[in-house]
Amino acid sequence: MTFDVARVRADFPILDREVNGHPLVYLDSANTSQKPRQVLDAMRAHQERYNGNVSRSVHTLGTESTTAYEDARAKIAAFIGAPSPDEVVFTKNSTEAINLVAYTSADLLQLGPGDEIVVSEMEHHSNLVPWQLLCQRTGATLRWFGVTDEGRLDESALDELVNERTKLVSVVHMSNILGTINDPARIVARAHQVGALVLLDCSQSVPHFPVDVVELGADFIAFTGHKMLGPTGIGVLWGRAELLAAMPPFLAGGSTIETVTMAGTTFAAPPARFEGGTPPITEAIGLGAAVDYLTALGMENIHRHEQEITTYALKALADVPGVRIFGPGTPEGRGGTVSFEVAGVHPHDVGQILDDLGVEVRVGHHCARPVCTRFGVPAMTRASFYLYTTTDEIDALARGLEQVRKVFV
Amino acid sequence: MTFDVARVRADFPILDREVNGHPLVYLDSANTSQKPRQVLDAMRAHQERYNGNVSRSVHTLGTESTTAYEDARAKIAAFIGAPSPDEVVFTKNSTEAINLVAYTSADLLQLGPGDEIVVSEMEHHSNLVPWQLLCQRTGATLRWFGVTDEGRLDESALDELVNERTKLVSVVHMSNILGTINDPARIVARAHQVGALVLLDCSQSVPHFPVDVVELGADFIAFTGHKMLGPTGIGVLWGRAELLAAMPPFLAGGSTIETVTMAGTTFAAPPARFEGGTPPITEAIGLGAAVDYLTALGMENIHRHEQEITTYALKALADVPGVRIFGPGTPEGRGGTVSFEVAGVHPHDVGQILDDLGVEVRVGHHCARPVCTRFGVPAMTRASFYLYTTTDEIDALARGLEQVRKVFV
Amino acid sequence: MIDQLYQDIILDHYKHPHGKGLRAPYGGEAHHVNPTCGDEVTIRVAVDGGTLTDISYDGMGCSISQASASVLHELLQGRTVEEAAPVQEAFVALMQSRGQIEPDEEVLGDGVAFAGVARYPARVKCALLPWMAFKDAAARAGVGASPEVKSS
Amino acid sequence: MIDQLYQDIILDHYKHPHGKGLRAPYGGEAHHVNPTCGDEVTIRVAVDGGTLTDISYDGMGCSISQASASVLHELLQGRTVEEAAPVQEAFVALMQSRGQIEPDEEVLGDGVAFAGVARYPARVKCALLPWMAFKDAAARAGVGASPEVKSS
Ligand SMILES: Cc1ncc(COP(=O)(O)O)c(C=O)c1O
Ligand SMILES: Cc1ncc(COP(=O)(O)O)c(C=O)c1O
Repeated sequence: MTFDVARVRADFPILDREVNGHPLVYLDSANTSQKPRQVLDAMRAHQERYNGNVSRSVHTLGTESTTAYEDARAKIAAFIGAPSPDEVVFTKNSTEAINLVAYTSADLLQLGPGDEIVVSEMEHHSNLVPWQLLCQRTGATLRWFGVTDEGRLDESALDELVNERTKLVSVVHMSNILGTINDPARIVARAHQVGALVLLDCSQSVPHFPVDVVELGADFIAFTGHKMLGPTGIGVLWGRAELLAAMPPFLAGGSTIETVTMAGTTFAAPPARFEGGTPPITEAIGLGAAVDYLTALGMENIHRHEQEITTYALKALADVPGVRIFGPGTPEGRGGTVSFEVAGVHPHDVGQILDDLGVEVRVGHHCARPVCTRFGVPAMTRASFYLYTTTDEIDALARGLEQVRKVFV
Repeated sequence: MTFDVARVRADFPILDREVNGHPLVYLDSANTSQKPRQVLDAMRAHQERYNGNVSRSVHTLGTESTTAYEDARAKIAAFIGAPSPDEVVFTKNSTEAINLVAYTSADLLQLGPGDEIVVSEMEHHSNLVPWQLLCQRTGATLRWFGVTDEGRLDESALDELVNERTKLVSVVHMSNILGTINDPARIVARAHQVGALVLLDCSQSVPHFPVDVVELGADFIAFTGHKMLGPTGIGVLWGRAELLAAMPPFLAGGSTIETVTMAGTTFAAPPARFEGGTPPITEAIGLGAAVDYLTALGMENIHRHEQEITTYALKALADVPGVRIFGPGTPEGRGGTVSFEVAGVHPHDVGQILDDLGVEVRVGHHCARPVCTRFGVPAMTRASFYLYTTTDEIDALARGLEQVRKVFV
Repeated sequence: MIDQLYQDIILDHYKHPHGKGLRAPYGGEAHHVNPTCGDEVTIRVAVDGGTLTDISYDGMGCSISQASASVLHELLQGRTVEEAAPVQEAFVALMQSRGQIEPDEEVLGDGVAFAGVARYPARVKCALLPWMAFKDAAARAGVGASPEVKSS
Repeated sequence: MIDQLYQDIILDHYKHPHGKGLRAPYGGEAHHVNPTCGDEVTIRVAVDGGTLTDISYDGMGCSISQASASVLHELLQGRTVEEAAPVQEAFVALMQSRGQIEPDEEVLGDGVAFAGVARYPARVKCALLPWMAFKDAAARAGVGASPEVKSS
């Protein structure tokens, strides 16, 4: 199958829109992706035809809704190669998924002073701050991998950093700011050697290339629906069955229980144990439809398309005078997320001029301020691509940057 | 304005559907409500025309999305009489909202052994289990109001139950199983007299009648979008500004921060401090549209309509032989949620026969198992009403119950 | 359609349950709860020389779960552990078939009446509740029951 | 439209900021951060007998926040605290007007060039950043600045 980007684009209503009199050039998919009609239709069908609360009713609407919700879980499990749908916990986003592990691991890992948690300097705040707070609560110590000048994870001190005291390692699979794709194999091996668990923040990987949890060898992964053609309000924690079974409840309430008396409660098996209250039902169904859409196109094909776009973009950006790219300068081991600076122009101003031309990029610290600090800048400009991105759009970006230079340099 | 239920019904696409060959009679709105076209259209418009992540972009899509998200917050603040939109924290549901307070209050209230938390026997599990777990974590003691034979909160021991040791009282505003509407005035007064905070679980009240947080005098209220014509995946914690300002972050990550280094993080002001990661953006916009819809009809009018339906239903049910109603038998101080038993028939079987006739009621313990225990039954059958409920639908319920008796009695 | 669910055999077992009540002696006991509806069942298993000499039970629940316990009693009481295994397996498979399996009356006896239940996903749990509890009770009595019964 | 935002006055102040650099002595200092973009500004205020004798600042940020600091310096330096208050108020009101206010050049001087910024909600924070920091610094210098500047 050849990847037909025009046909893909036809599925995304928003791509017909104009911004400031120019056709929309949406280069901010690492922030949130756009959504195809198929996903919106699946959600609307639920809301208009069989909306009911799940797991609580014997009636037809409730049963249909529950079936669709659980089917979505099964689809997502299959999408990431999870051995069982029961290993898929629905959350509201990646951030909740990571916090779920951070809060419950105090208990699960019996954390205390002397224990260590390892992250990296490349983390999104959502995979950094929960661990900082966990360390504050338990007295454990936070340590981290550095980042090389090329924007790669510095694994040179792996054996020292991940050691007998390490209880959990949580690192990003693909950086949302540098675009780096980390190969977690060595880290996973070392962590398991010393008996530590591994969480991979797959918020940027699961949307963009094939991810198989068994191959990764991780203990947990987290990802989020809105970055993979799904709606806002839905995320996923995948965890190995025996770990989930050993974890206490987190957001407790309706649906998480086995039996309740005023004096005490026993809890349901995973995943119900972790899905307190009415879950994001329509949103899970929407994410299931997104996974169907991605699967039909083929994650390999999507990845190949993005690699082509990235190759083209890296070259186009390098050709603009004054542009410096942060992170890997070639498409090897990186995805379609490219951060850069325009010499002498603040990213806010870069972004504003581009927006005036309909080109939507993100500017700021991208919720990864330590990376900005690492590269000595207060902020970066970031263009990020997805299955609907075209080379024409990259050209529009490059033209926009010339305009930026005209105004400011 | 007279309340035109037929016109209201025309806004709800699902009400045209058939179930098992009969017109849908949806009597499960206390579980989750149906959604009008206006809400679905507002969400679809966001997804198709101006989807972008919030608070993170200078681009046009991001700005439009942020404006709509914050406008929704302002609408909801106005809807509940909150002094400021910044007192409205978006969560994924009531359960998260209550857990947010339960987790942060360990710190906020410096809880320890000897301290007491007070709930009631009438609580939904989502307003019971988080407090049980909080007490387990901190060594505080959980105490509770009982329920009278009439299904009312037993406040006879108020002064003993809420005392100098009490740090927080969390009770339901309207019971999701008995339909009882509690007047929290005495409890609030007593709690504040002894320096305790009050959380009201308004999951069943905010959707059905006017609620004003200032009038209630509570410190926190929690409610949930899907029960008030909004989508799944969105809930609200309202809290007094100075309390929110004093609370530590809970689900930490992107957006909750002020500045981040690897060594430590400072946090943003509320509500951002509590909205970790990408929030349910489309869902908040949908809830804003739901509030517009409710406001346009008038909460007083909705309440009046439901009171009429409830009066009619209480009478219709009383006329079916073998039916016993749990909770207040007259419409005074109760809402349109009526639980009952059919002598000799298990609720599961009642619900199944009704469903065969297109009548959707909920059966089970309704996430309020202690109430079932209190009334000595394993489960109840519940019919619950909303602005779209008609007397014809009540008649269908009564006819269905005759059929239940034919099969089983 | 509803008549498929509430077949006379099921209503009969519900109204006139076989072998109901908890009896001693027994080798293993298990108490199971359906968390969504609060239904409960307690099952006791007595084993003697590889034979299930008594299966006694009690509980609160809907017609489906009560009738299922009665049928379980009828099908497995007095059988050897080896004979019981394929019956259990067949019942679980029937319940998880979403209505796609034609049940074998030779194996399942009155259990065939539950074929209609498989078409009601919300009620499958009701039908399986006693069988899950039986599996645990048998294991506690030292006779590991074979088929994997999914509890969620 | 974008020319409304990047008016020559703003670009001028950005490229040639007035009074930039941190100076001593000072009575109060404040450091503010825009959490979404990482922009930072530090402002120092020196007060003598009710007069703002020096307003010095430094920081990293976009053209809007940098120019805003420069304009703030120009407008308030050397004024009395009483004179400064209405200027602050007018600037904040302008920024929160969503483009609905016609600014008064008598009061705001070069600040009128920020009228266009008010139409870009995402940039209003940039323009207000130095003014919020100034408010805190002035308070720490013992001269409570008046208008409520919303920080979110
Ligand atoms: C009284 C009450 N509290 C809390 C909840 C929990 O709401 P949610 O499931 O949306 O978290 C519900 C409804 O399920 C309820 O009725
Ligand atoms: C690498 C990474 N981790 C975590 C997150 C947080 O995801 P969410 O905002 O959906 O919680 C993001 C995106 O914002 C991300 O890019």
